[in-house]
Amino acid sequence: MSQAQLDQSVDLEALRAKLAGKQGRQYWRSLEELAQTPEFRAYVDNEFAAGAPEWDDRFSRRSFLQIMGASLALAGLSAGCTRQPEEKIVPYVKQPEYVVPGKPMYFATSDVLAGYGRGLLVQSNDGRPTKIDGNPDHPASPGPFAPQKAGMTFGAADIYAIASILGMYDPDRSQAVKYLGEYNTWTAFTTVMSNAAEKIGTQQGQGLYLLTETVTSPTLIAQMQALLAKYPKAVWTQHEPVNRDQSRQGAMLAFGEDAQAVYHFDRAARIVAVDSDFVTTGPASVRQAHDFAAGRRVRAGIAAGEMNRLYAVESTLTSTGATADHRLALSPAEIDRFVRLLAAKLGISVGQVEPGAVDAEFVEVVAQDLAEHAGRGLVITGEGQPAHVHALVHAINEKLGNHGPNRPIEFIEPVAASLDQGQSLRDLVKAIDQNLVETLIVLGGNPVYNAPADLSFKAHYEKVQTRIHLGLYEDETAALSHWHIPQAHLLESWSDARSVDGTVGIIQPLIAPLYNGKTAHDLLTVLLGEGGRNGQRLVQDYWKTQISGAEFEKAWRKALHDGVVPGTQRAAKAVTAKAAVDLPRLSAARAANDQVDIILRPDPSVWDGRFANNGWLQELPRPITKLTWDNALLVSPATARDLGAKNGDVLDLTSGAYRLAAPVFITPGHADGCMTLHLGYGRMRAGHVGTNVGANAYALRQTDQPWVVRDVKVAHTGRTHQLVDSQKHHSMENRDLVRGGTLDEFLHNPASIAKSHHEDNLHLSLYEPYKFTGTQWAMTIDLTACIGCNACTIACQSENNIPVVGKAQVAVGREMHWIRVDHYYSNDANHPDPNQPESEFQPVTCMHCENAPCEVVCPVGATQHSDDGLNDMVYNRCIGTRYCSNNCPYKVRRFNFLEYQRPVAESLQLMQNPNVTVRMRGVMEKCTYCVQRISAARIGAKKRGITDPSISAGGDEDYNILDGEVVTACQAACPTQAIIFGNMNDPSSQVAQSRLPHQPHNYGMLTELNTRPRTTYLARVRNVHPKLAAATHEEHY
Amino acid sequence: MKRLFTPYTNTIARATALGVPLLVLIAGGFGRMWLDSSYETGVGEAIDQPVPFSHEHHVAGLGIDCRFCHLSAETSSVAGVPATEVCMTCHSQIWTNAQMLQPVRDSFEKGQPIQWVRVNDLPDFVYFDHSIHVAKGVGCAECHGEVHRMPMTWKAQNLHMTWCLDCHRDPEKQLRPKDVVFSTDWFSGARAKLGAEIARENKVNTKGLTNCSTCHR
Amino acid sequence: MNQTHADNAHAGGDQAVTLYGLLAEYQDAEALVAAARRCREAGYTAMDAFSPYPIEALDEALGIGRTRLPLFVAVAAVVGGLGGYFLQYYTAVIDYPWMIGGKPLHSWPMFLPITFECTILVAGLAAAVTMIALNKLPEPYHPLFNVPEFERASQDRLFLCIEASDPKFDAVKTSAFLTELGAREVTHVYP
Amino acid sequence: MEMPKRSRMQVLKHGHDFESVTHIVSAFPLTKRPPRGWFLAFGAAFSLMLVLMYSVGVLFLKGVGVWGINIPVAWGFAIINFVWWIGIGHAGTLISAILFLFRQDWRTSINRFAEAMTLFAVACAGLFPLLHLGRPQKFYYIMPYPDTLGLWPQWRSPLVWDVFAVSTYGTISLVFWYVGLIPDVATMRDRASNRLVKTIYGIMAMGWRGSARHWHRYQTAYLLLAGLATPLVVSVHTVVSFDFAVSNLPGWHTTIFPPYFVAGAVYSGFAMVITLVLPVRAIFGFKDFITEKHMNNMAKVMLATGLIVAYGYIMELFMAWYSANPYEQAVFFQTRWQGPYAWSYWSLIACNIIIPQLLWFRWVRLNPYVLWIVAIIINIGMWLERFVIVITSQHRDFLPSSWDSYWPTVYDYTLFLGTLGLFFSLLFLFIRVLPMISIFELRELVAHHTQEEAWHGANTGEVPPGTGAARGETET
Repeated sequence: MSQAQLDQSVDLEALRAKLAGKQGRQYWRSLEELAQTPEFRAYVDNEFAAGAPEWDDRFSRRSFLQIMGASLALAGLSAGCTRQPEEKIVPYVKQPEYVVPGKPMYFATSDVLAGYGRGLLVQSNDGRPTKIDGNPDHPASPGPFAPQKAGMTFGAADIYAIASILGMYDPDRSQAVKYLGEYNTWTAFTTVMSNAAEKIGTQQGQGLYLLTETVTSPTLIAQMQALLAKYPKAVWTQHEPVNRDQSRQGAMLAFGEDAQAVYHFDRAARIVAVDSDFVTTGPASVRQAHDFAAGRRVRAGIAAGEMNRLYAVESTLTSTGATADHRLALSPAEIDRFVRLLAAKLGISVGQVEPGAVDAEFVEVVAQDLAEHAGRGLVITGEGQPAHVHALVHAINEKLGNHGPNRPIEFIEPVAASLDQGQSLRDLVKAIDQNLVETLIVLGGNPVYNAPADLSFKAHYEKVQTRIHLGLYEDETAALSHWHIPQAHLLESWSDARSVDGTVGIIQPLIAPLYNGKTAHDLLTVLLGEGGRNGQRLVQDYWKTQISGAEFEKAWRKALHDGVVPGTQRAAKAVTAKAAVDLPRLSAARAANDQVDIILRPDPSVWDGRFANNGWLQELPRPITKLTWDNALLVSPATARDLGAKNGDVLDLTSGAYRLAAPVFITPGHADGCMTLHLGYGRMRAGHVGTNVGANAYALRQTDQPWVVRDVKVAHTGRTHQLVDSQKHHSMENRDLVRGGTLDEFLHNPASIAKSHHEDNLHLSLYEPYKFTGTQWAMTIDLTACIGCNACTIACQSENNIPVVGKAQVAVGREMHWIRVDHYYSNDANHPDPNQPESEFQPVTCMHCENAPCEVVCPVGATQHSDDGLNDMVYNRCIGTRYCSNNCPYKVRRFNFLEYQRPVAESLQLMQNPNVTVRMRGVMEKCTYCVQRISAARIGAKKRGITDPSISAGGDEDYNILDGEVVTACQAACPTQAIIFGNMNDPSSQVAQSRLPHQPHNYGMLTELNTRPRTTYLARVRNVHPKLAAATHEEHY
Repeated sequence: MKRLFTPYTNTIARATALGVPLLVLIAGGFGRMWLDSSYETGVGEAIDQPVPFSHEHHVAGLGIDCRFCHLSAETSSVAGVPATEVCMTCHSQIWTNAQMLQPVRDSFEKGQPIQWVRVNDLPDFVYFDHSIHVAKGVGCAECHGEVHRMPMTWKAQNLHMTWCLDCHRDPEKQLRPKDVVFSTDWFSGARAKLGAEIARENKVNTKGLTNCSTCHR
Repeated sequence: MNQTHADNAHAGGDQAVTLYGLLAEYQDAEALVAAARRCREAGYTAMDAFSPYPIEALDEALGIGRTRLPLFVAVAAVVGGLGGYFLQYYTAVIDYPWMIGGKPLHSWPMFLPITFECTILVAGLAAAVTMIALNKLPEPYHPLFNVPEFERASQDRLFLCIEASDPKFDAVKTSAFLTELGAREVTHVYP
Repeated sequence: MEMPKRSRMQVLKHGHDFESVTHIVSAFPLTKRPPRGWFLAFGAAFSLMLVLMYSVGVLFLKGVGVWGINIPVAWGFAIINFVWWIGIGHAGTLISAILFLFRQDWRTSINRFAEAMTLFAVACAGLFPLLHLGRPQKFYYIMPYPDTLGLWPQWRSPLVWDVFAVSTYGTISLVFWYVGLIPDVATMRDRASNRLVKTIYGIMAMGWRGSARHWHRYQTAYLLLAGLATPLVVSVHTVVSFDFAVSNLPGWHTTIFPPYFVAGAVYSGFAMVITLVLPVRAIFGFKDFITEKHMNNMAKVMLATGLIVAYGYIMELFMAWYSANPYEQAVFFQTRWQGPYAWSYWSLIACNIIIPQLLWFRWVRLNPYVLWIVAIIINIGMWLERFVIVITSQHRDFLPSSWDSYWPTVYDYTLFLGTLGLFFSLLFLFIRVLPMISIFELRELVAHHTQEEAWHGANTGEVPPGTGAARGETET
């Protein structure tokens, strides 16, 4: 039976049998080699025939001659001896005194996700923002655990924050005021509005409706209140596709009042995540991941109690589940049951609950473990769970004393206005039906696209007399509006925003609006009849009212500099749960074989769809599936077999009146009897990148079941859709790439968990090994900490001008990411079921091998070693033999097969990092350890060195770079500090401390090839509960 | 029948047999020389500028220091080309209605920058940092030549990689005392000896100076 | 013989000066070799034989010594080999030392293939060039080409030529001698 | 016709004299107007060559991305074709040089043709290292020359060795071929009637006149060239095999490669010679010069080299198993045997090992039609061998996460077909203007025969010298 058939068949029995044969940990074989399916070939073929969007391949008769010419002309041989084209120097007319040409500057500001602010530190080169990092002073984007000895400190950030730089420069952004689809002017709009305002004023705002997304900006709220005071009858509706309605109702149920939980994972010894992807989803995820990782820094000499333990119970495999020490995959209904069982075990009255499909032992162990760590436990549930589950979880935490000051969970007044957004949108629609809505002003957001299907918002919106839309794009809503006003990007705006804990971050512009966009503030000033007040004044004036006049100037400047306004976080709030929660009866399990629950979740790349036109995010491989440029129905192998569905089969989903067709992607680890579909795709008017990508999950979404659509009928359409993933094979083939073991094993013998299969790790060579003296760069990646969130990949893409190549090119295996996060499925004695394997993440980037195989085979010396241990890549010397890639065992080299960097738009050129060469067609590229940052630091250190007495003239080096002076882009972005970089010859450096011999569980990948990689890994440690571990646990990857 | 070849064809035949390879060699040699010639490199060619700015006049004549206009030479990778403002500091007082300065005044009034033509143009994949060279004692003149003799500015060196390497391999000959780094007419008979001292003083160390990543990123 | 008269006429009298030599054609290889040997014994030195294919026996018969060609080739081989190795050594160790794959600058085992190729290349070219040079080629014109029959020397006929420059040469006697050695025909060759 | 065995197994049929062999061989290049067949053949080949130009044009305008290559399969058809063509280019010099050193007189009537084939094959092969570059306009970076960058080639790279090996091989083969041609060109000069043609041949002949002194040096030089070319042939494919053997990729990193690449090269080379010579022999009436003996011997050489190649395959497998190296074993026992490209591996085994065993049978060796088909199959098999080596090894190497697959595009195929066009265009031109068989060496054979006859009396099937019988065949 051929590999192909073996991979394609979903015969679990066969797989179980296979696995039964082997003892120890086996890595799981991928279900399908995408490449072997005929439709793939068809796809690729016609991509090449018809021409992918990246490069048109159809030739006119004239170009035929041109081609024949080219074949004779041997493409510009004379290039070697011709002068460069004349270049212009354009200096300032008046140079701002703080600007030093060629030196980057950093500004603190904030961006907003789901309404909540997160701190940013934006790098600006000669007035162009070029790179985004987290602001370490901001609670939502924490910096390193240990303060750096020297150098600039960056905070962590998530992919949305980092990629928002591309969002700002996006040439598809709407660039002009439009009225009825025709170009118009802001002044025209303001005059019209002010006239309208008068009329509205006479009727006290009767008929004026405003629709915003979740708002936490104090300034905007103040403006709104002013507006509502001026027009008492005006109505303010809020709609955010990803809101906190469920949590809110949960809190109501539990405490009788709304309260918002703030989680301190660093205080928790035991964590139970009930369908909550707290490490990568939501505006607080970076903070949460950071705190979570603080409890998992497994280093030599830690005590047993110093590592937290995470139990994850979820339907769809998320980063949290993949990171968990124990994971249980349950369908939504079963999750409800699990929580009840857990509550019951902890002595909370939930009535009679049958264990059903839930593993009783698991519940038992979790309950006991939580009880043992009462007050240091944290049970968290996600927005996707119904209110009563939230309530139960609150009850459990209360019972265990996990609430309260300095406990893992603290409650505060909700940061955003406490209202049921579902209800408020329903009210708006009702009002439209009653013809009450004369003017509807949509301040940001895209309700026509992302309102639940059952409201048929599109139809209603069109009934409104005057429709005004403020948005970044001419999107679905803009298309149906009378007035469309281009919105200024947050990096172009003055504003402010509260983070999840209430802390206010000031938002300041880094560049004048590229497309003269306007902010919500601007628009409101018009309504308030105070037009022309600029954003800065507005925000400043608001804060004058908050900070007493005397030290305002100082405070204001400090707030701008730090990016946060001190002391603005919400005060803690005491809550007590009611004795009992009245629970609905448990919903029945799966009704019929052709019916499944569809789980809707914000997408790990495009969120609720607002990032759909962001090429970086579209091409970013999704954390588990490694899928790019699509969403899909994620389904477990078993359920896929029940439904007779293969990867790419398009299924027809029907839930009452609502239908949707979407392709299937088989994902081991997903709960049976349900499928997951991510929001944010199927955009009709997103832009060149995001339009017509994937299936629009909002078409199934309903106000009464926003996150889980029950009993959806499934039918085959017979069609298939090409799904493209950047990693085709998720089995480790029993190779010791990712190594690890349990905490017990680590404590007992740290080295054992990093042991290699191959005893022959001797470094045999014909030659004397090279002596690496002085500064020697090295990187360590902590596999225990990695949560697979992809922040490193996006940060690298932004820092190193890495191109987006498009779906067709990814399909043929030409993605360009310099650092990728490999994902493997694994089974072991504890997880024998190939339907429910464990997951491993492994970030892979250039290893900067001391014996680099790539260097030896390059005929022109385009890649060679530098004295500080870098594997240099010289693009302008490369002739593109691609031999280096063949000889790279880690396959981290990337090749410009086509002209990927062809400037599509001037704005995108502005975005590029001036310190990194833009690669031309036909050259190889790869991770450089951010050599541009190293060079900058070295030059600085050399200048210091001249006067530094500790450096002698005859010494080995004339500089001394301190630990922390060089921070790679990936390292800076990583929320869990899984990436450590520095000079390994400096014994006090973090990286030296993270290598052998200090960390016995440090290992290099494929060292049996004698490559001597500089990038090494800390083996993954799982804090397994002894009761859930198999009796004999001989770890053997 | 008529004979196919006449006696002198032998001479021709042998001449070609020897001559052709010879010619190829010679042509190659000339080709190589041409690459270094100023025809190819443009060394010594005065370049037209929107304003006929004379370094000769400002440096030799008025003795203005390089850093007065090229502000960031000591602090940043780029030396910086002066903002119109800087020109106007003087030219708002003197030569206020000189015709040749009209573009400067226009620029200042309209806020439109002057578009100078780059004289020393390194390829985009080469990253040169002025500050470190200045700090280590490499004088401006080492690369920019005797600017005080240039009525119109021209390229003083061919800027070939080989030329960069010469200095990166053995910098001492190009080093000079701190006080004369910005002087373009400084001369010393004993540079070799002097250079060695300065190298010690500034802790010049050639380790890694010929690594690719020192100049290419 | 009328052929010869024609030549005299065209040469215009004073033949001793302008005559290049006498060309005798022979039936087969054996006859040619025998004739050559006899001429040599008779003391002729400035003579050569012409055949459409190599005839080893002629070397001995005409007293052709061993050629110096192999020597040239040997020298060329050595020069090529050393040159190839030096090129690599100089560029990789002296001119611009690169740290490649943790290997030493002078990683000689990896220099050998090119050294070998250079040896062969130079030696091979030398073999061909010296052969041509020693044979004084190219020489598109040669007096013998004036003899119409001679064009069959490259096809199926065998010739022996005694040059006028030979001290023992005498147009009449030599011609007679060649004929008595079994020549089918003896032709006067003029430049 | 019925003939006693001995005469059947001659390298040259009896009854030929100098004139007859000269005439038969030189006839076609000297005919005023070649038959329509030649024009058709050449036209077909040339139009294929236009396909090559188009494919190359697209390549230069768009970049190597028009091919199916990716990461991890960064080398595709370009390298496969390169190795295949180079391999084919081995028979010529082998036949001329090695067989010459071993004094195998049966080389005589095929060496000229085989050498020409070598040159054209190398010309095709030489294209690919250039075309497969991401930036072909910078190919000269590989050459050592004093540039303005102060940079040199990186001598440890097998690709640089390749450049030297292939260019040396090309040059020496050309020289060898030309030296061999000189006396024959002289013959053409003297036989041609058209003055222009005469002059051209005359220039090429450099005034060769068959002087005994010249012959003496000539033969020494030829012998030395043969002596030099012999190790060269071996070295070239050894170096080509280094491209793979020196890397660390499982399936490439194998010490058996040099010998079995060389054997494979000879294997495919002879296969190609047979593929081309058999039709030529029939069309141009060279049956007397290229006899059953040639077919027999060439077939035997193929059989022998084929067995060496088979040994190579088996050794690879054995070492993979014996080394217990998981990556090696994965490549051979999973990827190649069961992987998505298993079909290529098994058909390669069929083409290169199983089918050629037919050559054990004498009738197969002597039956031109069967022999021809076997040769074609071997050509295909050898191409598949390179496909297996290049593609299967790359598409699944150390990290399963980077495993991917390779599917050639239309531009991969056109490039391959195009080079076939180039090859045959050159071949047909050669046939048209130069003697396909070394005439003066045929004369040597004739001379030896006449001696033989002198010693053991008259022979069967004798034809009086110079009579029409031999010439008559040229009309066919």
